[in-house]
Amino acid sequence: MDYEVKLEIFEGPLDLLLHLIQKNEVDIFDIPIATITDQYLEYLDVMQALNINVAGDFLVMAATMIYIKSKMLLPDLKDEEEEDPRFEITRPLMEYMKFKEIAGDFSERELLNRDVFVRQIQPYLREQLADEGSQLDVNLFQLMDAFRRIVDQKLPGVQLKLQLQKWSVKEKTEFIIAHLKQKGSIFFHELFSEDQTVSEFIVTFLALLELIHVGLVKALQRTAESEIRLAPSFDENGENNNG
Amino acid sequence: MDKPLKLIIEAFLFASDRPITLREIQSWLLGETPSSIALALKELQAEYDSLQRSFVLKEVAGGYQLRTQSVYAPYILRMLKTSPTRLSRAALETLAIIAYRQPALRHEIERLRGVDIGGILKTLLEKDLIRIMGRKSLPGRPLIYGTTRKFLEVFDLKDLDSLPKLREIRELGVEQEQLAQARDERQKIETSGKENAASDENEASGETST
Amino acid sequence: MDKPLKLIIEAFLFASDRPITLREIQSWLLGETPSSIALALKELQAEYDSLQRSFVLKEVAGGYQLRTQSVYAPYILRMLKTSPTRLSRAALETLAIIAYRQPALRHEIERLRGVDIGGILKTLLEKDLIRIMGRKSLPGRPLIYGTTRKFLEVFDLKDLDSLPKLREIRELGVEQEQLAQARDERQKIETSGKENAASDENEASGETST
Repeated sequence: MDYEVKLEIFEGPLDLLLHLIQKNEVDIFDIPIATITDQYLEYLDVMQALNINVAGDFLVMAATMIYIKSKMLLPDLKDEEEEDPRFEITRPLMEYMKFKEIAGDFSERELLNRDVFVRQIQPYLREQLADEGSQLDVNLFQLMDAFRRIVDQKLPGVQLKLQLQKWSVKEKTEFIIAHLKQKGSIFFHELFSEDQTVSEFIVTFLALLELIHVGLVKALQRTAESEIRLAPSFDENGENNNG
Repeated sequence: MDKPLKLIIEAFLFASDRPITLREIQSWLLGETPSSIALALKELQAEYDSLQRSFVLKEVAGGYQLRTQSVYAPYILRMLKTSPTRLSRAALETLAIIAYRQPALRHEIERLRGVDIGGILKTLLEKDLIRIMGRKSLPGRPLIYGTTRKFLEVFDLKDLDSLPKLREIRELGVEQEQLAQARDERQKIETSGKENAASDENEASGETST
Repeated sequence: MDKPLKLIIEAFLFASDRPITLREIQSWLLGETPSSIALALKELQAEYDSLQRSFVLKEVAGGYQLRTQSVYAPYILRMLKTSPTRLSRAALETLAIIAYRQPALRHEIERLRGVDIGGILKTLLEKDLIRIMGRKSLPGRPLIYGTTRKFLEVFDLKDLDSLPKLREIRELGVEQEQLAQARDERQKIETSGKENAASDENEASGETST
C-alpha cells in the first residue's frame, strides 16, 4: 500500500471515487482506470481491515470499475461505435459533483437558526387567544409517524394484524365510496375492470358487501335480468341517511 | 466585542420569547458590567419611544421584553386567530388511526390508543378532518369514522391511496443518517495523525451498530 | 384605521413567528390595497436599513419576515444555548437533489448519490424540509418527494425560482461541454469516420441532467 492511510469517511462510492480522482489530480474525462480501481479496492480493503461495514453500494461500484478496466484492456475487440466505457462512471460523477457543489452553496446561505433568527410567538399574546385556528399546522410525515408510534407501542392485549395483501378491503371501500360520490350511482360491473386479478376482485367484492351491510350502499335491481345498480346511501358529507 | 452593545442586546430581545433579565444578558456577554448593560437598555428604550415604533421595550416580570404597543392588540389578535394551529399528539395519533384503518369504530380506536377518545373525536369532527360514515350493524349501532376531503387538503394528498403505507414509513430507517452525522462530526474534528484516524474509525463504526 | 398602516404592519411582523404574505396582511386589514401594503413594506425595509438595527425585513418563502442580521448569530446562539441548525453533508446533498429535481423519487436520488437514503429522507421529513407530494403511477407506486415552505424559510429563499439556476453555476456548464468535447475527441481519434450516433445520445442525456 503506497498511499498514506489518512482515512476520511466517505458517504458512498461516488464520494470515494471523487476523492481518489482529486487526490491523484487526474482528469475526470480521462480517468486512469487501472490506477483508480486499484486504489479504490485498496481502500475497501482498509475499511474491511478496520471492521468498517462496507456497504453494498461500494461493492457495486468496485464491480463496475473492474468491468471497465477489463474492457479497456481489450482495445481492438470492442465495438467501435461504443462510447468510452469510462463514461459509465464519469457521468454519474459529474452529476454527483454538481449536487455536491449545490449542497456547499446551500450551507453557505444565511440559515435560519444558525445565522439568522426570527421572532418567537410571545406567550403573553397566545394567552389572549382561544384555540380557534382554522388552518392546521401539520404535515403528512407527522401523521405517518404518529401511526407508526401507535403500531409500535404494542399495547398489552392488542394485536395488530398487518395486512400483507396488496389490496385491502379498506382501500376498496374508499374506492367504492369515492366512486359513488363522484357519479351518484353506478352499475355493479363498473367496480371491476379486466386488468384486475382474482384476488383484487374478491377484495372489491368483500368491500362492497361490507358497505351494503353497514348500510352505506344500496344495491338495486329492477328485474332479475337487469344489471345491478349501486347507489350511495349517504349524503354529500358522508353522513348516513339512515341516521 | 465588535458590535455595539446596544444592538447585541436588541438582538437578544428580538430573538427571545420571554423577558430576559439584566443578569442573564451579562452572562451571555463577556466582561460587560451591569451598569453598562443597564445604560444600553435605557438607550434602547428611549430610541424606540422617540422613533414611535409599534413596539416598546418593557420591564416585565423582573426582565426586559419587546412588546407591541397595546393599541395594536386588536390587529394582532386578528392575525393570530387565522394562524395555523397545531394538532395535539393525541389528536394526531387518533387521526392517524382513523386515516389508516377507516372505516374505523370508536372502540377500535380506543383499543389502539388505550384511552378514551370522545373529546378528541369531537375536536377532529369540528376541524372537519374526520366524518361519520354511518353506523355499524352491531349491538349499540356504533358510529363509523372516516376521513374527509378537508383531510386530504390539509395533508396535501391526492387521494387516500397516496397515504404512505406502514411499510414505507418503516423503510425510512435511521441508521444511515446517524452514520452520516457521525461522519460529519468526525470531519469537524480534524484528526492529527493516522493512528487517531484509525481508532476514530472504529468508534464510528461502533456507534452505528448501537 | 386609526394607526399608520406602516406601524400596523410592523406590529404584525413583530408578533408573528413565520413569514407573512401580502395577501394575509390584506386579509387582516380592512380596505387596504395590495399596492399600499407593498409600499408600506418597502418603507419599513428602508427604515430598518437606514436605522442600522440588529434586524432587517426580508422576503422569504413568499412572505415577509423580520430576521436578525447574521453578525449577531454567535450572541443569540449563546442566549438560546442551542447548537445551530446542522444538517449533515449527506442530508444537504440529498436536499439539493430534491430541490432541483422535484418531484423526485427515492430511487432517482439514490442513483445520483450512489447510496441508500432512507434514513436521510426520514431526517429531512422530520425537519419538515421535504414532504411527500404523492405517488407516481409506476409499478410499486413510489412516493414522490418535494421541498416544503419550511425549506424556503430555512434557506432564506424567496421562492423555488430563487434557487440558483443549475446552468448558472460556474464551471459546471463548461464541464458539460468538456465532457461532450472529450467524447468527440476520443471518437475522432478512435473511430475515424464512424457515425456520431453514440455521441449524440450522450449529449442528449447530458442536457437532461442540467
